[in-house]
Amino acid sequence: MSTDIRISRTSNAAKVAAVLGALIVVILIAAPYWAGRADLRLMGEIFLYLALASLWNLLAGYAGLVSVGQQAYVGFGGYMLFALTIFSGLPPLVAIALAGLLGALISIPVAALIFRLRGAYFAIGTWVMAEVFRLVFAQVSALGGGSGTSLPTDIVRSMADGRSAREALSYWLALGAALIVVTAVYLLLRSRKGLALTAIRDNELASASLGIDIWRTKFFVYVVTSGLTAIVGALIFLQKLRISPDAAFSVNDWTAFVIFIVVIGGIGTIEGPIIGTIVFFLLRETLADLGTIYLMVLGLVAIVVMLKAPQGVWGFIRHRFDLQLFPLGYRVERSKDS
Amino acid sequence: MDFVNALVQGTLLGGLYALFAAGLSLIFGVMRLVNIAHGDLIVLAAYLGLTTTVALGVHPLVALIVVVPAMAGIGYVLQRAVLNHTLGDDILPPLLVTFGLSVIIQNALLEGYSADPQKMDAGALETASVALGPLSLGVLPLLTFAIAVAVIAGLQWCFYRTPLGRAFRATSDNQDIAQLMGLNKRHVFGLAMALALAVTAVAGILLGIRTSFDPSVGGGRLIFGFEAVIIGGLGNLWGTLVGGVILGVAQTVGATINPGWQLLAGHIAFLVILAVRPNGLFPRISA
Amino acid sequence: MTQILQLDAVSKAFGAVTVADDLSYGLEEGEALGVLGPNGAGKTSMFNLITGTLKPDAGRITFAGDDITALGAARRSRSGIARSFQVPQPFTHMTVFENAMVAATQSAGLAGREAERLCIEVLDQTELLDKANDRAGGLTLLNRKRLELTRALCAKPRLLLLDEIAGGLTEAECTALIATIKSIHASGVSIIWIEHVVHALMAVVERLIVIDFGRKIAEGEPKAIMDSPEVQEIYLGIEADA
Amino acid sequence: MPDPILKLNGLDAFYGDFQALYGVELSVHEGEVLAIIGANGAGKTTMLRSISGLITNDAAQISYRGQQIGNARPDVVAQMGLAMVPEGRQLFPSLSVEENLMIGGRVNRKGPWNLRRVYDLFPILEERRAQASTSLSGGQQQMVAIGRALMSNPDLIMFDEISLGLAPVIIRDIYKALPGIVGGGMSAVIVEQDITKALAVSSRVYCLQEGRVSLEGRSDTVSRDEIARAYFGVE
Repeated sequence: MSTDIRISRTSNAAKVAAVLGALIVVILIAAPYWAGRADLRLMGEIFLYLALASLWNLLAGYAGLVSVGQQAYVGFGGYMLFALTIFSGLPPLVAIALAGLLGALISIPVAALIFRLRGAYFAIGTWVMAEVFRLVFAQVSALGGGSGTSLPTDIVRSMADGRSAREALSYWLALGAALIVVTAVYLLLRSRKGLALTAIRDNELASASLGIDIWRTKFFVYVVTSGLTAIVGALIFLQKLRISPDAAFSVNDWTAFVIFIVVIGGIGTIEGPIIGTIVFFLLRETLADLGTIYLMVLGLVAIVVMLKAPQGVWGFIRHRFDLQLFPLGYRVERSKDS
Repeated sequence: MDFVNALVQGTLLGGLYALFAAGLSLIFGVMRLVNIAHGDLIVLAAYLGLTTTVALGVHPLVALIVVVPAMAGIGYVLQRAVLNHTLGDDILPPLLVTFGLSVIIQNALLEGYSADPQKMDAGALETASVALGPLSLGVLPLLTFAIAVAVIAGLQWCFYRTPLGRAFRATSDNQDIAQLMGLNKRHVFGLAMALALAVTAVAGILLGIRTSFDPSVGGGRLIFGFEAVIIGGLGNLWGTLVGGVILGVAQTVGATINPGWQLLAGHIAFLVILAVRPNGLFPRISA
Repeated sequence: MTQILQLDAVSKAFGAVTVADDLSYGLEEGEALGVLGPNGAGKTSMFNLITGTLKPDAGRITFAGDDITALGAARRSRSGIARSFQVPQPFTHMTVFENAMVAATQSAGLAGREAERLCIEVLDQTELLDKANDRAGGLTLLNRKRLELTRALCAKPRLLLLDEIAGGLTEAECTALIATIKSIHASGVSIIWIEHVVHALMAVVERLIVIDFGRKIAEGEPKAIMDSPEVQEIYLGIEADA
Repeated sequence: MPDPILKLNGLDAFYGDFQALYGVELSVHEGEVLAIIGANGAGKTTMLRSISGLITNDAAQISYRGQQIGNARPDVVAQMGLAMVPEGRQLFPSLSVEENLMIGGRVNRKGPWNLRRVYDLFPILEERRAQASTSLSGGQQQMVAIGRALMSNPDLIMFDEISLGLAPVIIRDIYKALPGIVGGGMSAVIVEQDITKALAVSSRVYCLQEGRVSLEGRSDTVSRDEIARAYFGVE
């Protein structure tokens, strides 16, 4: 009797989206050949924010770990890039990968400590950890102490010949990071572990009774997210070429804005961070001249969205049109003759 | 001798941290709300104090007469108009909304007062000191500590000896049933936030007399307050004072060893206590 | 026969309220045991102690020869203990099928087609196949209870704990449920069943225990237990002197 | 018959996103004791939570003394004279026994009940007045819960699963005290699993089954068979 039943994990909308998405990716890969230098830089920044937002969304929106201290790993990754290239003479690309690995490693003892805190206290605990990271790096005089340091020019030159080639490489790395992160989050959520995460989000009591180790699952997500965040951090400071404790561990730049992006776009969806990043940069590019007013508007928009439409822009669209571009669920389909 | 001095100065500094923490502890105790904008509200109170002293030409401590009710009013309105809508099982809305508030307050202060550091002028009070054996104790730190003890004693009395405190505890225990007793929880929460921000006003003025401040220093004050709360144990007001003192002492001792280690030493003290006593030293409620 | 579950002097109290008081009993592999007792007697707490949701203050719990007292709920689930909750605990934002998949993948440890096939089979058995794509949050109470049973079965348990699964069902629904539980039992799964609907219980179980204030006050063959005056007074509220 | 003091007019209530009550019609008259029975999940608690304002409904679906209260806040409903003894007692653990009672008296309505009278009704509570409410036995906690509700001098008191988790002898004592509580014009709604007890103290009974009223009648005339049919849906 089960022969006429099949399980589908995709939809027509998702197939269309996949084709369109692939097309857009191809166009974006070609950007260094059609976009100006300033646009390329901006797009690189957009992709890195998209990666940060997708990671924070995985952490908070799926694993329920609302961290306000992810700047710890952004800054850590950035400093590792500088330290490994300057002191160990590693090529930047190797240093970036290693920064991710070290970020994941250091997040293990951090998690062991702050997982003792619950809910909102966990959130502030993560902030304390980020402060500890900042103060520690400010003590390292070889990296410029409190005032920071620049990436030596010979290291920058070693990446590629010529400025435009370097900028193209830096752009592709940012694009690659965003693609890898979004794909990784998507595949993770479709996997067995993703099912566990979604279940935990719905009901911890039932999850534990159905064999899900809640602590371990969250721990796993925290470590993976931290490692990937460190890679993104390394890429951010590869773009900036200069690092200082205050810039590297800025709560506003690497966490507040990222949270606003995710919430405005729609937390707990893969599409949300993408939409949120677009909205964020549209706002920024149109209102940036207003300075502090722009930031107040951003804060206000985030508050209003949270209070009036907590599912964000994508949540609204999905609800209205029953649309999912990254299908995660299962549909049971029965053939007509059953 | 340096060490004893650091111990005493740290203890007195702990009074200020306890004042940062008391409001945080109070609102967490009553409504399980963690207010990310708490530090920025302390800074806001300092600026209100500054404007009051300048406009009326009064001593900063006299400005309390204006700033305390003003902050209490802001607290009540903020709670009723915004924060009450964020309360529920999901921790994200209060966190995000107070994060948004934090960004708004910081930038509004930047807009209004610029990024230049400011300080309140408390005249002779700032430099006055009394000698205690070989130690010289500043009158201002002593006064701060005394005020912290008085504020916490007052909050403790309010919480355990008055009908308002009974309403706070009942609503904290079980919101549904408290409402069946005729308590309007939105109003009760509004009062709790008003009381918390009244304490914040005191903390802000004392901060503004002690050191210079600018719109960006709120985050640090939130973290000190938070650490004092966790060290002392959630929901325990006297524990919060102990937490503040431990934090203050760790910082001043750290600074004695190496000036760059002041803040780091405080954070490390916090992390060590989190590692060995995750519920704090004197826990009263579980988070 | 081999012992599948053994409770040795298990105790648990919350302040002044004792939910398990020196509780001991065993269950043979393949046996079906019924549990009776008034509301608030500690029956659900006993399940929480067996599944690891609660940690006992004292005593020992052995499952399939292993001491599981210190294990968490997840490990116990994977080792073959499944339960249905008295107050259904669906994953409300997931579909019925996805709810089942959680059990099949996380507890039974199946993957891919194998997991999907098991879920379809069980959903067919529990009459939820038509609702497979519905969000669990929108189900009626009856279907929520069916979902509880579905998830427990998708975990491929050796020991199945049923908590008031028949409460609130109509006679016809109850009859169908009894048939389902009988067939689960016939397939070799050991069962402990807490139930107020006594006739449903009597149709399936081979042995009864009665619990009150966390204590085991009677144990034995179902008919004999139901006829004892002590049980009648405590459980049915019929006063001995009335 | 005079107008009922409380009336449910086709109450549809939701428990989360699932509908627990379907068009329930029910009325309570001045001074009467009404019993509501039904299996687990039949919707009894949802009904009491709706009446007390903890679940918000359409305004017109619940009326109290002619006023529409379906969407009124719980504290407003309490001020109007409706009190509830919740399932599982639900005392305030951070308050002492006496403070629990005093918070019940916050609804400052005129009437015979005060601390003195509650202590006269349950003398053991006066001995334990300064203790934490969590240190009491289940039966004593139930006394505090009842006393706490009485302190507001309600016109209508609702008991949710009054005998849940209590020893038979304690349940007997509490039911013995009931006439002294609900006499003097106070109306009462009693939700109870123990059908015998419910019928013995009430004048009328409603049975709920899957969110609908399956039986309504006088407690002294309904037959066991009728109840069994209404309770389990036996055909």
